[in-house]
Amino acid sequence: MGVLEGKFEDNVLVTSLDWVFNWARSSSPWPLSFGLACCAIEMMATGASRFDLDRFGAGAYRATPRQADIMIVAGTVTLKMGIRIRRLYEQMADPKYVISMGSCSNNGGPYWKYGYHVLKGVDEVIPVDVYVPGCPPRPESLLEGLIQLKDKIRRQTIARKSEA
Amino acid sequence: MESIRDLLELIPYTTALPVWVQAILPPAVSAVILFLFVAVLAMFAIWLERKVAAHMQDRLGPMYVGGWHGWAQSIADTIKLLLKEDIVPAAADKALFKAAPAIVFIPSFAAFVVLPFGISSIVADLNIGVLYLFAVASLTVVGILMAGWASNNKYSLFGGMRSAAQIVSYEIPAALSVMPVIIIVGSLSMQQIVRAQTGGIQNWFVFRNPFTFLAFFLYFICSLAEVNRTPFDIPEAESELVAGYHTEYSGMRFAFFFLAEYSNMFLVAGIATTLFLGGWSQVLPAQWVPKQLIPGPILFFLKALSLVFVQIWLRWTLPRLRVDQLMYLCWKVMLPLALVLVLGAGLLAVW
Amino acid sequence: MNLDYSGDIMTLNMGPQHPSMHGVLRLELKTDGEVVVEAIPHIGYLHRCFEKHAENIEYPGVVPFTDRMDYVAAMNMELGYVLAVEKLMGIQVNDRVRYIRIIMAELNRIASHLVAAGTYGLDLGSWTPFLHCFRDREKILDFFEETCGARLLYNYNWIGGLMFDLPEGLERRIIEFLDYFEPLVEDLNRLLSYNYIFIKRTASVGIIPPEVAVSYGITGPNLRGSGIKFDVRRNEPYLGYEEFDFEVPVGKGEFGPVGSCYDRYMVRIWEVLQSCRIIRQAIAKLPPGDVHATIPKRVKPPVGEVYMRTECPRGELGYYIVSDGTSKPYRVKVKSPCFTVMSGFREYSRGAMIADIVAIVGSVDIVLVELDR
Amino acid sequence: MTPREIEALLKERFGDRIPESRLDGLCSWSLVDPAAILEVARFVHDDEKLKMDHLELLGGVDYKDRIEVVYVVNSLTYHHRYTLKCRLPRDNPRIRTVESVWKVANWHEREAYDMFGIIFEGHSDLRRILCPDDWEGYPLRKDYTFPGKYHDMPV
Repeated sequence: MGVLEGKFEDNVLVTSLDWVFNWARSSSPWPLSFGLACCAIEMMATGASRFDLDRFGAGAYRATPRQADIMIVAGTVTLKMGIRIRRLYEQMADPKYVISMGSCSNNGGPYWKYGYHVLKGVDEVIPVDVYVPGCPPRPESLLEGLIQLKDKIRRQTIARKSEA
Repeated sequence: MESIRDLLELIPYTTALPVWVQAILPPAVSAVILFLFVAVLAMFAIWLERKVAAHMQDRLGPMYVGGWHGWAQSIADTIKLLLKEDIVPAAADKALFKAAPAIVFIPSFAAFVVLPFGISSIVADLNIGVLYLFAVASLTVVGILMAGWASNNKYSLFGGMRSAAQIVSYEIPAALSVMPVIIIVGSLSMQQIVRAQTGGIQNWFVFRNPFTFLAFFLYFICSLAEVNRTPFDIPEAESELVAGYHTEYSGMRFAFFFLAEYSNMFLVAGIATTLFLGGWSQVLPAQWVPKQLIPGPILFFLKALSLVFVQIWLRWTLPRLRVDQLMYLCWKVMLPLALVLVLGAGLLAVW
Repeated sequence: MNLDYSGDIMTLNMGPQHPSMHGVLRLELKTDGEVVVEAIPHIGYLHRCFEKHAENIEYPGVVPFTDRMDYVAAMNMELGYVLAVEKLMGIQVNDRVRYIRIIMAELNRIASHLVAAGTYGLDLGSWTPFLHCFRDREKILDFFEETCGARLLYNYNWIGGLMFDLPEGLERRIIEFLDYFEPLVEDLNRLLSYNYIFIKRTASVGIIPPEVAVSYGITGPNLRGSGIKFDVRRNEPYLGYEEFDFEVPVGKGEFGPVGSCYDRYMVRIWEVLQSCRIIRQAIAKLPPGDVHATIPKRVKPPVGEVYMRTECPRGELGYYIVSDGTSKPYRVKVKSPCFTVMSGFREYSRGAMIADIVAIVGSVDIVLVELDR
Repeated sequence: MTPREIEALLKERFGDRIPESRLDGLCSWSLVDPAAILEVARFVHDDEKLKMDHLELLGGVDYKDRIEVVYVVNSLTYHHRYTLKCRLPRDNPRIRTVESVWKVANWHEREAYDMFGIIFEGHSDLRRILCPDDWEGYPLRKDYTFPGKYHDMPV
């Protein structure tokens, strides 16, 4: 994880730091501009005028994985691409999150049965935080997925995990 | 800095401190103030850019973070970037890689020292202000080249090389386009240059004579190239070089590049304001409004920010040039034009 | 590669994750400084096995898969397949179905060209046209959504008919949209097409001479950009396109040699206006009828094979279907326009600069899924 | 030219190397002796009356007892279209490349090799194109069995 995680016991100071950190992280999730297939068009539409992902601070698409916070896996992951996606994920700096957008990246979608070259779910290669269903998901669904991710980030803490 | 020294004297017991502390305190305090000021300014510029861009594109831009029109968006971005993991690639040249963001940021920060925000609001009114400005500002390229080289990434390398070529080339017409002003004023001090333009809009150098009028536009275009803004943003051209020289940078180090880019934007706007738009001096002619109604610093900011707005406007409207076209523009169009302007202004001054 | 200066050649890998590779194209660039000596495309990062699926699914079930092949122009993709199966089965659809299909295909062509023009601006560093194009595209997607419930992948054309008839009053709203939209094309031209920098970046870059275009089997706007007037809608009409009055724009080489990136881009812009004309005529002539009248109970074509080609926004789309008399196709082979245009990339990108490579990839307007299928 | 005329022209020129033809409105085709494909391709491309300069489609079809290679060619000058077919044995399908006639054949043949394992003799760069280089088997053959794993990723 990031620079400060897991170094402190849980206390009042940590709680308020948590609040600031989580606020900052959830307020500016920069996505990696990385489209695979059909869902990428809907992802672009989500960033465009009518839906405007930037309202939530997530409009700064970064082209390089080093500077991105969330990876929106938008589309079918093939076996040839799966290796690359794993590498891209490893190149991202912590804390990093993954939104799996669309049926194909959730579980292979329509290509589940006869897709000899399709990875059946991106979670086979990288951990996924939020799954957005749909083929392709509507932009509203992606926005909802993003908000779910924000909620998830807000529940994080930098305190050391208790042993119990 | 004088005013800060006066202020510090008001605080009791400062005279009891050792002499070297007394000597170092005023510059240190001004440096801290300046740093905060530059950081806040850059963050504001980032927010402004996102909002202006969004409205040009029929969007709204950041709306929720912090409440009113997402005013806290840049703060959240900055905190988040500071908290991110700091990756130094295994194959990178570690020392250069770590030093590069600082070397990019420090010159843009140092250049603010001679920017006259108001009659007395200037950190140091050097008598070679303009020279200092150009000397310091051109140091940025060293940092960019270092970043490009040290990352051990081909895109970074391309970005660094492009940037070096571009900034070094555009320094020349930029410096030459300032010459007409200096010829007229006869001083390199920034405050002197502003004082020469007091007394209303008709005294601003941009409207003084045709040569300085053209020189303003020339300087503005060159300054766009120097701060790597569209249409000259080829060093970090997103669609070509991913992110150019800062492709491999994450977290805090990237934040420095980011802040440097936006503070540079304001810096060149400030220089253009000082040299051509009368700096802190008033807009309305002195024969109508004898006394300056709006405080100088506010006027300065308004003028500089309107230039920043133009930069943003251009960025979101224009496509970007290609490397060879950029060089063509510099060496075959801008440079001869700048030489003609210097010659013309010189002749005009002599005559 | 010339060994004399091979020491100066650097290999630069562009993609699969790269902002201007339109998905997951990978280009292996051999660069000498900024100049690209050779650009070798590598594809297959999005190979979703369409042809295998088509062999294992019944005829009507293949339609959604054709949608997903070219998701930017799904209406056109499914239209080609549906027409091929109808031709195999000998189904004659009524006029209303034909006209609605034309309206939908042309609306989809406009939407697709808007994406092409917008992302092309993006490739060249100009952001705002992209968002303006997407704004207008949303309005077209609204019509589709109203008609069949989906924004992007429709499954609207059924074998022998349509999923639904047009909703009440949609014709009027489409006309209203066209009245609003046609002047905006001029807006886009002022913002992007006639921008001096844009012309400089595209007008003498990525030239595909006509003979190269033909030899590489390039079709559609890319072929017409090279000055060859060939449009399936005009030269081998289907759906009764011969009843419509429209022009086939070709590249004129206004600012440089014919066949440049600029010509290909402008052909798309002009085609948008022609599509508007076709839609207006189709709506004016739209006859009443039942769109479900000719839908067969069971789709079981006779033994045989068929090749059907249609003009989809990216070029000529061909379906070669072999039927063995069962309810599943024996073989579906797709002639993908993007595949052929990329096969020649190595040739027409030689000697370009890195920035030009981006301009060329954008100008041929590829969709990677259709390329890989 | 109508398919009938094209067929007659081919028959006249190549005789028994065109063993079979079927002419219907859907997709008129002629079977070509695999050994003669390059010659036939060059003829239909160069002949003044045919000028089939556009290779529309090149693909394989697996008929369980044989593999067919299908060439759909059309002319941008005369706007006519015709289909050529070659029948190859299933265990070792080999045929001459037509890359020298239509350049686009390069990629089409790579795809046919990738999907069906058809070897195009004389091809300049016969590698897999869609599947990864280390892929096993030819996916579009009817007896293809799906691999279990690829690089630790389940299929």
